[in-house]
Parts: sequence; C-alpha cells; structure tokens
Amino acid sequence: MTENPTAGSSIKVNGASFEQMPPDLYIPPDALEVFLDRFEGPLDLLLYLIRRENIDILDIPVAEITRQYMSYIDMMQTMSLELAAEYLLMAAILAEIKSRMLLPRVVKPGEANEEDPRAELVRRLQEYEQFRQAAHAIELLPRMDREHHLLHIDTSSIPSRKIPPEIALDAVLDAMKGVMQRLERLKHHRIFQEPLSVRERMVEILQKLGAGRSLNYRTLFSAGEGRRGAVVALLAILELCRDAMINIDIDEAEGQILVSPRRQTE
Amino acid sequence: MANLHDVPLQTLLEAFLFATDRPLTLDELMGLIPEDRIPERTVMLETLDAIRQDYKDRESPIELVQVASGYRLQIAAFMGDWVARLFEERTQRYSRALLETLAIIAYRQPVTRGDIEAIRGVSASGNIVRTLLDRDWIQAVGHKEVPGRPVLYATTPEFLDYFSLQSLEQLPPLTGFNLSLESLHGVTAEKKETGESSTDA
Amino acid sequence: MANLHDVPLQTLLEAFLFATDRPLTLDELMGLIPEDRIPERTVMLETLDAIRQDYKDRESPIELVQVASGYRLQIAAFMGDWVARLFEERTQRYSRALLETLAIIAYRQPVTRGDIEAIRGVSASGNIVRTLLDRDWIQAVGHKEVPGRPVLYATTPEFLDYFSLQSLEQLPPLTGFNLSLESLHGVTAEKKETGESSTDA
Repeated sequence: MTENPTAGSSIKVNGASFEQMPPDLYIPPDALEVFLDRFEGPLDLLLYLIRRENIDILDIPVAEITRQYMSYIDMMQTMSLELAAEYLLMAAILAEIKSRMLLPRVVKPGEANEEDPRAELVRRLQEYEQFRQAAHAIELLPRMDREHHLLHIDTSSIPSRKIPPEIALDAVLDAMKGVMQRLERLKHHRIFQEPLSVRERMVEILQKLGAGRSLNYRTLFSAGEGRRGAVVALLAILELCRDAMINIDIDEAEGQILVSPRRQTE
Repeated sequence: MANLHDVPLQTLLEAFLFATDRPLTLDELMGLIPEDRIPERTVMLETLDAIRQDYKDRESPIELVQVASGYRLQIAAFMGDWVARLFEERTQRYSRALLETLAIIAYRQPVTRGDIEAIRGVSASGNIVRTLLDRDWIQAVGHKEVPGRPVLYATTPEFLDYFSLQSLEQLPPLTGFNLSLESLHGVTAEKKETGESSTDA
Repeated sequence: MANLHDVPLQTLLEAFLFATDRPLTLDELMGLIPEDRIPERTVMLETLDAIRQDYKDRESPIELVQVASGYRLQIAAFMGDWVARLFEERTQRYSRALLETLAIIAYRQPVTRGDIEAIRGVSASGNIVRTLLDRDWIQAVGHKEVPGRPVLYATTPEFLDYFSLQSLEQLPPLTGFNLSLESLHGVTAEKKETGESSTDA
C-alpha cells in the first residue's frame, strides 16, 4: 500500500532542509509545524507511527519505531517547536526497551518467562488508545447547541416573588436588649437621669388636680394608654407623693384611693 | 435532517421563535427562511397569526406576542402567577437595624420614626419601615400631634400570629436590665418635649 | 390569575417546563403544584407522556426529553440541524486534549490529575481541569488518601445533560484497541482496510 498518509494534499516539499524527514511525509514547513503540533503527546505520536506502518501493537518492531520516533523529535526540534519533556522521556524509554531487546533473553528453568520489555509500553499505548477513542465517541455524541437546542421562552412578565426571611421571637428580644444596653451606656453620660415622661406626667397630674379637687386615682390613668402608660402614671403619682406635692388617701368606705393636691398651709 | 421543504412554514417560524432568546422582527424571520421559499409578507403575517390563534385555541401555557423589537413567545399571562413559583427568591436575613426597629415598635408602640431614631441613636431608614409594612407586621395607627404630624406605627395582629402570640402582653419580658421600659419613654419623651416646646408658649 | 383548579395538569407542567432553562425532576415538578392538587406519581408520569406524545402527534418543532437532571423541552431533533445552521456561532468546539481528559474522568471516575496525566502521557492538565470545573461538567468529590492527598474528580449531572444522557451507563462503551480507527488526526485522512491484520515482525 503506497497511499500517502496525507492523502488529499498534493503539495510537495521543495526545500532541502528536510532531508531527515520520513520519506512519506511531504508537507510544506508551515503545514508540517501544524501537523506536528497536533500530537497530544508521545503516546499519541507513537500510536500514529504504529498505525501508519500498519504494525501489530503486540509485536512492535522497537528499533524501527524508535528510529522513526527520533526523526520526528529531531524535526520538532529543528522547527523549534516547544517540545514537552514527555517526548524526551519517551525517547529514553524507547532506547531502553531497544537495548533490552538486543540482550539474549535468558529463561532459567522453573522460572516464569521474563516479561517482554515492550509490555509496559504496549499497556500504556492500549490504555491511551481506549480513551482517545472514547474522546472521539464523546465528540460524536449529540450535544447542546449542535444537535440539541434549548427553548428560550420569555419570562420577563412573570412576577418575581420574594420569600421574606423567617425570624424568631428571641431575635426580636435580643435586638431590644441590644437597644437597651446601648441606651444604658448612653444614660451614664447624661446630666439628668429623670425619665422625662414621668416628669411630663407629673405636670399633667398636677394640672388636673389644680382646682384643689380630690380625684380617684383611676381617673389619672386613661384606658387607651396601655400598660406602659399606666406604669408612667403610677411612677408619676409616687414621685409626686415622695416630693410631697400630693396626698394619697384611702377612702375605706368607698373602697377607693383619692389623690389630692397638698396644700401649702399644711 | 428533515427536508426543510417538507416542514410547514408555521412549524418553521415556531422553531425560530423557540430557539432565539430575543424577539425577532418580521424581516429577521424572513431572513432565516431558505431563499427559495421566502413567502410574501402577507403570508408571513397570516402564519404568525395562525400560530397565535393556535396557542390560544389549545389554551397553551405560552403565547405569541408582538413587542417593540419583534415577535416573541412568552409564558401566557394567565399562567404567570403559577409559574412565579419557579422564580421565588429567598431574600437575605433581616438586618440588625430591622430587628431593632421591629423590637422598638413592638415594645414601645405606638411610635414615630423619630422616636425610633431617638432610641436607636441612628436615623431609621424608610426602607426598614416599608419592609415591615409590606410584611404586614406593622401598621400606621394615626399621627402624633406634633409639628409635621408624624405617623405613629404599631404592630398588627399578623405580627402576633407570626410569633404565635395572643397579645402583646405575651412578648418576652425585658428582664435582667436595670433600665426599665421607662428609659425608653424618657428618650422618646425628650424628643416629644422638644417637639412640643415649639407649640408651647 | 386563572384559578389553578381550572388549568389542566398537562398545561401546568408544560408551563413549568417552558419557564425554566434547566431540566426539572419529577419531584421538582410535583413541588411546584399546589398542595391540594398534587397528583399521584403515576398520573404525573402519564401526563408527561401525554405531553411528549402530543408534541409528536402535532409534529411540533419541540420535544420533551428526559436527561440526567430531569425533564426538559428542546427543539425537536428533526429541526435541530436547521436551528444549528442558524445559530452556528453558538456551537462550541472542544480540543482533543479537553475531550480526552473528559473521557478519562467520565469512564474512570473518580480520578486525580495524576491519573489523567499518566494515561495521556502529558503532564499539563491543570488548565483543562479548570475549564471543565468552570463548565460544571466535573466536580471535586474528595481526596485520594495518598501522599499529597490529590483531589478526586468526577462528572456532574450537567455533563450528562449537555450530552442528553440520563446516566453514565449511556456513555458509548469503551472499545478495545482498534487499528482501524481513523480519527487520529484531521490531517491524516488515512484509510486502512486491514483493521485486524497483524503484521508479523
């Protein structure tokens, strides 16, 4: 079979600088560079040579393959392609196998046959070849944007609903405690510590009692002000009492507590 | 590959509309059709109309609409809210500022934004109040009778429901603090006082 | 909003599939249906089958397929090549190095970078692995308990989805050494008729 491996290209090389080129490789220098650059590594190159020579992988003529391999390496170096270290390592492996093949194989009686020096290389070539083929098979699988195409349905009109985060009651309490701690620190720097709402309420109560009336203490609270309002009112009443501004009397007959302004004359 | 000449124009146009991620104009659609088959514009318009009608008749969950930049397929309006389930977004955790604002409103209601600012010592962002309003946890319950008549906020029954409380009394007590709730009043009252001072003669 | 109870299950499922740009599993689809209407799994499967059949019967330009991460709608195979022609720029090309690395991870997973390099006989795999990670086709699944604790890589459901596979079993089987393989290089369009011939040395 004399078919050129680069069948389809009828280009001839006309330079003399490629004497060392294998006789079957007629490619102009720039195309050659592309060609050499396509090898994925030394195993890939070796498989190419084996395939091209139609060699049985289980019985590789190591001397011949090494010679061809080295001529490619030389070419790559001549063309100053960046040569990965693996190529040189493989050259060393081939040289070693070649030399071992030259030694007479001594099989001592009772011992298992010495392993073929080529066995490990063959195993690696076979393994790599498997995945090279698998890569090709994957390349042929139908895939997105080549055989298969997604649909693009506009969804911009769909309202985006946000799910609000959950919180625990403890978090609210913690937040409140934080606020209060801050306030407390702040308070130490204040000149007056009197809660102003109590002061304010004290004024209000005094105004209500201004006419010199006695009032049921209940009337000093308003139903709508809630617990905290009641606490303020109570604190205001106690404060007024302590400051001797009002009197608190218990009317046992009526079962009520009366609050009245303290008279100056007393 | 199917021979394009066997594929009805309607199917062809549908495929183009399905496959592109933006609206296509009539001219763009015509440009996608093999040259020897490009129909009259009227045929194009009729076919697009047929597609539209077809989806409608089948009560398909998608519809063909014409927008400024051309024709596009979109989820039919009547399905929008159902499909929205797919686009639900979980928002981030609430900020410390939001929790504090909620706490102050819960424990000190009704309060104005000014009150909240006075207690927190930081200006309260309108966003936080809006978030709480959106969540139905707080509501406007009136106006404070000071200049500017600021809105008074209080918690809602939904707020109680969310935390499985029957009333505000069931809020955890603020124990372990020397500072009583009174202090909060102090701060807000101070604010209030300055507010009122301008009205008092 | 249409009352969901008036919308047929088939329309609802179609809408969900139309609205997402990723496959949806049966469980995800069921999770999107209002609680009081969630059908039996068999009903779900029947409905999905009805959708598939419906498109086929109508010779619609779309089809329902099942891939690793679930169900998805896509342009029907018979229209695929046409669409590909129109959107050629979308078609990605992958280097042999990338495909070989991907093949090794797919068939040998979990593997380390060292394993990949040993098989390919080339040491530069970092960039390719990074590209595959970026594409979400592979993921780190642990460490190999050897010195250096190298990362172990495996493929993802997204990898299977991209190639329209439902499981790794659907990958083409690994073949043995085959001399007749002619896909070596684009440059060498060499044809060998003697596939199994063993030349004696």
